[in-house]
Amino acid sequence: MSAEPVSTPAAPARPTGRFGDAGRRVAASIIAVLLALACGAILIALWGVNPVSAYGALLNGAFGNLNSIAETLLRAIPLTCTGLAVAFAFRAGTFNIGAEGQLMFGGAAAAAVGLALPHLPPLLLIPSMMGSAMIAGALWSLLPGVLKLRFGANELITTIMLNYVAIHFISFLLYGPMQESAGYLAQTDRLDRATTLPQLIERTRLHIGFLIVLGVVALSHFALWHTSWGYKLRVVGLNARVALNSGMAVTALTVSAFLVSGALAGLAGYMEVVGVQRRMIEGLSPGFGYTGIIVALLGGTSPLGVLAAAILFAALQVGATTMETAEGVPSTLATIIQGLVVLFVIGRGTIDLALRRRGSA
Amino acid sequence: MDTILAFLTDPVFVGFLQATTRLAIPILLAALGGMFAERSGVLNIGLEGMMLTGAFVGFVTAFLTGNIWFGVLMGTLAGGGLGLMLAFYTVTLGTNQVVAGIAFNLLVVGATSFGYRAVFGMGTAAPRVTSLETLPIPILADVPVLGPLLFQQTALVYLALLLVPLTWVIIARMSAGTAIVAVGEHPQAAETLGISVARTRIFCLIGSGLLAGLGGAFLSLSATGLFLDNMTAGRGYIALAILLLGRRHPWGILLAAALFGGADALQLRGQGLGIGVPYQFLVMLPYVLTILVLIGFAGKVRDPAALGQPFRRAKAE
Amino acid sequence: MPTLPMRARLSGLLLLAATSLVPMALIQPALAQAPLKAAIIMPGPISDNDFNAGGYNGIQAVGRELGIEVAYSEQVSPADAERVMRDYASRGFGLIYAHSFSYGDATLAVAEDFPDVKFMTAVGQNLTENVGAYFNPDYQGAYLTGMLSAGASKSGVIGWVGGNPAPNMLANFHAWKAGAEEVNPEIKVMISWLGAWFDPPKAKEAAIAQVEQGADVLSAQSVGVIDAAVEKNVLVIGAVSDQNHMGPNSVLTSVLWNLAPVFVASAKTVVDGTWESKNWIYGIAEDSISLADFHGLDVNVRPEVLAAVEQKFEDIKSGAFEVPLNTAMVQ
Amino acid sequence: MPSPAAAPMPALALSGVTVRFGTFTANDRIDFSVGSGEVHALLGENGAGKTTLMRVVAGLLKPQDGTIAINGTPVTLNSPLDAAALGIGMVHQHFMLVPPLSVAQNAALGLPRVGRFFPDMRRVRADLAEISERYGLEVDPDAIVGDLTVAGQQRVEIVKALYRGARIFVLDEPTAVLAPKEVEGLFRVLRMLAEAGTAMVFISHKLNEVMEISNRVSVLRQGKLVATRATAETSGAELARLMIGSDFELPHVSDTVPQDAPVRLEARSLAYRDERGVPRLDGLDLSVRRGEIVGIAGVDGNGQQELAEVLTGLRQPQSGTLMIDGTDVTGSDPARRIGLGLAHVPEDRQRTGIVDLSIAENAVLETIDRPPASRRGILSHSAIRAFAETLIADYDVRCTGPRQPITTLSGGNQQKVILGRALSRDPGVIVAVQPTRGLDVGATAFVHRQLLEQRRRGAAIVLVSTELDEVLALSDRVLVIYAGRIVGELPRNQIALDRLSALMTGQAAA
Repeated sequence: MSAEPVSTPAAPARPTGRFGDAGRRVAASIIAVLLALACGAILIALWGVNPVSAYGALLNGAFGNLNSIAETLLRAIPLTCTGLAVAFAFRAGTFNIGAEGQLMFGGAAAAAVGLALPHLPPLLLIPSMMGSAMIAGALWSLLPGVLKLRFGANELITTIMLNYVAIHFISFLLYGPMQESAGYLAQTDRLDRATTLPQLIERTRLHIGFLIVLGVVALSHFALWHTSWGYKLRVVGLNARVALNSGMAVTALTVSAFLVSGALAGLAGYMEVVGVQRRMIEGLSPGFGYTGIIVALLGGTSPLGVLAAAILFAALQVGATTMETAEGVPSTLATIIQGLVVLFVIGRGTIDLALRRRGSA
Repeated sequence: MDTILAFLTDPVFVGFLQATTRLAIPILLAALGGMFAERSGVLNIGLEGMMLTGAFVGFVTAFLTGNIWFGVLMGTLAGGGLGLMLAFYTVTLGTNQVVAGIAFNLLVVGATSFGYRAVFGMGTAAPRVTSLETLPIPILADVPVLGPLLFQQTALVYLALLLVPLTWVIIARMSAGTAIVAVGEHPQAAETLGISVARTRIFCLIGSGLLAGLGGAFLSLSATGLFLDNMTAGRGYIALAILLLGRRHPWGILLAAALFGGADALQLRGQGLGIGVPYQFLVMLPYVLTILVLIGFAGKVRDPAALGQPFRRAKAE
Repeated sequence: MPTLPMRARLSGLLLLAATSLVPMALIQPALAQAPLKAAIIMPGPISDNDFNAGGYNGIQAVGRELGIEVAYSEQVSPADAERVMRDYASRGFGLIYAHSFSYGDATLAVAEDFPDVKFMTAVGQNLTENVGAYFNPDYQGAYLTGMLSAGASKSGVIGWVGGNPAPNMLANFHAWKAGAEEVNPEIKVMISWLGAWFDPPKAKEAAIAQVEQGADVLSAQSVGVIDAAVEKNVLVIGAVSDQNHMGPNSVLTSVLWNLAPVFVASAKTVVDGTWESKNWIYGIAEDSISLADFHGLDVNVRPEVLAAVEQKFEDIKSGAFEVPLNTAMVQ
Repeated sequence: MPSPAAAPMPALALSGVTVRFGTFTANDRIDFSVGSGEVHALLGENGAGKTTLMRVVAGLLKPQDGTIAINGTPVTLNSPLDAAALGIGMVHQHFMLVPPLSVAQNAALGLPRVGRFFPDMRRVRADLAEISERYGLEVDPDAIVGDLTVAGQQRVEIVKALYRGARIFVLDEPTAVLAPKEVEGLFRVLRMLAEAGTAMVFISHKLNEVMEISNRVSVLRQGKLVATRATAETSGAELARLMIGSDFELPHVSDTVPQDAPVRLEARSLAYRDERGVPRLDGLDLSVRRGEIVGIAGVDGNGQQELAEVLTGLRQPQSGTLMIDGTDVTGSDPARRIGLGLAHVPEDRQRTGIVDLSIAENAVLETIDRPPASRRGILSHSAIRAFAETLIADYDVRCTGPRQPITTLSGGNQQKVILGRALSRDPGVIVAVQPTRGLDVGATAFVHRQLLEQRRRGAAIVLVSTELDEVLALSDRVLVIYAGRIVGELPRNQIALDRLSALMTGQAAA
């Protein structure tokens, strides 16, 4: 009715705090996934493979047996962490596209501590590795935070640029001061058994890091919905002026969101280092930080939603490699399907639009 | 005087200048594209995907038809097509502009990789096309500094460089340009004056895609003669920073892109000299420099007032 | 998404010691004689005309010559390697080639859980009962092309461009440099890293920068360098396959990798039941590393250097000369 | 209602225009006309329906009933473009100008006749210069709009409308953004326009300006047109009475504030300049005792909003001191002031009062860090819900429950939540700004009762409002703010409307 733009305070996707929406959102997400799979089926058919058998392989690869389920959940660990990282930033009204770099710093810090203090009892060592990873990620995320608050530099741009700096700097560390004692590969020495996390399911790679992540999801859920900090964070993200008017320390809250976001990305780095690689390596992340953005959105920027979305994407990625090996369909199809899922989710408005058009015609 | 001239015409320095331009051009084109989108109020994170689309379609077309310029054309148009799709999301549906852009980028990474295998099969022989050749412009090419920068390049570089004044004319001198600025700054005002905000933004995003697509085609058809998965390697994201650095103005963008290209050309030459700095710090140079300049400029660059905000048309009820 | 596509080349280092320590594997005939299936996983795209293409050709040769089912997975990141190998192992593949040194840890972990599956890894730091290693020392070829490069260079400056300083890259560079210095002790050798495995436009620029700083012979260790050589009209050394078709007047020769002999030989032993865990080094002596045809470009090389290269080739083959292996970091 | 001196064929004529929002009637059968060369003022308090009527004329709102005629021809206005095409030029309070563009570019924006591709800017500039000169408008066609003063931008709006062929001007509170000197300049221009035969609707609630500039004046009250007068035949006093309503009565509040009641809020010499360096508060003094309501009366834009924001800590004054219950809070942030018992009922509900969450979550915005809403940082949802339920019951919020999103409530119910949130923590000092803006009669009365209840409880209340009847009904003392200064103080038993009007419009010294 008015000429005012439909404006939300900050750019991020408008997270709503209402449970009433949740049901509809879940339904919409499921429809989006089905539509994306349908598009994928067309591509598979064009490739000359029977989509049913291809998707059968995908499903089998993701959930077919205990090991594939374990693999899917293992892949969901870093995706959940980076998804949460982006979600917290979203909630506070900022963008964190820098999770990739924060993850690398987290991984490097965890490995450094693990290698420096190998004789610490595991009960001390594991938390200090995890802690240092989270602190390293948080510190790296503080940089764009400070640049934004102090200089007004757009965090969207600085986090992207800082990812490159991070990747090259870590490369320097891994070819330089942190390189394995053998001196060959861009990786640290292998971490001692004592530093790594015990297996969760025998004869699979799934480690108790998954339980930790479940705990982090629960904690995030609790923090966001059951603490005054989370409440204030949401208010700042929705309307910073109201927050200020209500006596909230907006700057401190924004900084805290950057820190938490970075710490969660750092945690993803820790999980990959101790749970998968058992050392810090150059190519630690195949884009977890970027996929985290999509995971956060698909999960409606709520921790439980992020967990669900992370498992979905993990299943797609894990299943796709099986689909490739078993049916010869390129695994990049999974990337296409992931992109399409998001486009169908945010394209929900198309249906409204079509109805509106029909209504006005 | 003679020594200065000798330096300015020294082959190494001349090569540095030429390389600066070559390295700057794809980013320049994408940033010019981003300028249209952002001036009209739409944040275009999809530049990366548009470039990759342009690189892929351009290469495939050139390879299949044997006509490189047809490839350039099709790559450009394909980028524009992606711009139209992004416009459907961000303008028509009013979705979050960053999220839509990132989703398209993801889709394009998968789609080009898949498409490449679909077109060329699962073989090891990477097909190539003969990339464009350098075409020095007589007389002008011999001018110190400017000659190597501007006049000892491929035809596509000349085209790209011509687009700078052209976009400037559009933005600063044409009715369309003022309309774009109006839409980005005060959409309600534009709408009351008879300018369609939606149509303007859609056209800007298409233009954005055309330019970024051309930038991508430059990578696969002028800078090299091949396509590899994800070969844009983040240049579309860098373009966003260059765009900001250039204050969303064609000449500013030209300077900012030259700065970035120059830093990159410099670090590649620094490596060859073996100056004893770990190479990673040299590789970082363009990014760090961009952040530093960005900080220096931050606060002085004002975003278009309506940037990032979807617009809903006011209608009499 | 700006991810760094991870490509790594194989390296077979610290192998001899490991090999001698490994006891003879117990060879037991497989129970149900299902036909062998072999798979390879690779870090980059098979269309790279380079390292990954080499692996792909190797596994295809296995399929062709032994008539068995083969499969491959490309662009497998280190985070995915273990899973993909587990996937193959659990689906009845009896022989798996892990074609990147970043897969070393993953291979060992999977091998532990699948004792009946044979693994061939590109990095042989640790061999176990069912993990062997293969290595094709392309640095042997690099030594020869280093000699050729120095012999062809008129400016006395030659340049080498690579992605990241991985050990096989360093081995290649040092051998190339040593070869060049054997011919011309005064030679100046430039080196540039891209900080990325795949960025052809940047690789081309790095090469152009070297040419403009005086280099007139290049070693192409990254996609895009040959394009620069063609454009700048200098000579260039190709890698993996005969890359002369990319620049008939520029690609002096290429260090050919042929992984087929080592892949076929190792697969054969698995079929026979005679496979043993060891390091399979197939270099010049085994015809796995060789130099491609000059396509007439040898006129650019001083004749005495050509003769020396030929002699050196024979010496390496016979074992009279051992190319020094050096993987020290260069700055 | 007789409409004297109306031209036989008015340039713009509305008859029977009715606009309803749900059950609320914003414009009730309005008849209104303006002739060529005439300035017809539309006077009324906020919420009287002036803006709604203006939006109808601008083509932004379609009336449910009634007709609009231009030069005698009935027209339908579907969009602002239709209105512009028919020669209606709007001068909005928030200018429809693009700051980074030049004056000429703004004027030519979207006009096909200046060139579809390359606008003939030389001609545009010449035309603008000619128009500027004709009306004495002092506009440089090459100036960048963003660099101009507010008054300069307003002149650009007028020149732009003229250039685009406007013959009927609708000026929405054009003086609200101007300094007194600038107002004179505007009036000179309006007179010139009138001489040239332009019809003008002048919307305002400033009596003196209306008296000075208009030929006729129509008064709106609660959506109805209550009177149209020839300006020469009326007086400020009559218009004020018409605006406020003849049924206006001073409420009978028997008790008075004891002279020895402690001062709870004290401001000394507050000075505040905005970003452009314009003084908005100019050495303002204010003190409020326990159990006292101090009303701040004044014409919009005389520093009320800045005063409220300085009191609540959203802005920091350049000089002056501020004490709450004897504690110096100068320079402290809103959180500290809230901790000391300050409550704020903000002016702009949508932008500064509520956030797109549930009613319950909005109810605890300011108390979230304290029990019972949270203990040691952990929220107690049951306590929050219980609190919200009490608030809903106590303040009669019409809703489905505490979980209902607040944005789905009516303005009145949103205001009740805000009020309940602020008052339920028994604040010592309350700053209420336009607390009943946009509310219906019932909700207004409710808000008033609540404020009086807080007064009885012992709170010190600053009531900032442009609604005179509200200020008069509730205040123990009325302070008149003009140009950022308190220019007069009237105890409740000495309030005379004429005197108040004179003070408010700067026509009388204290």
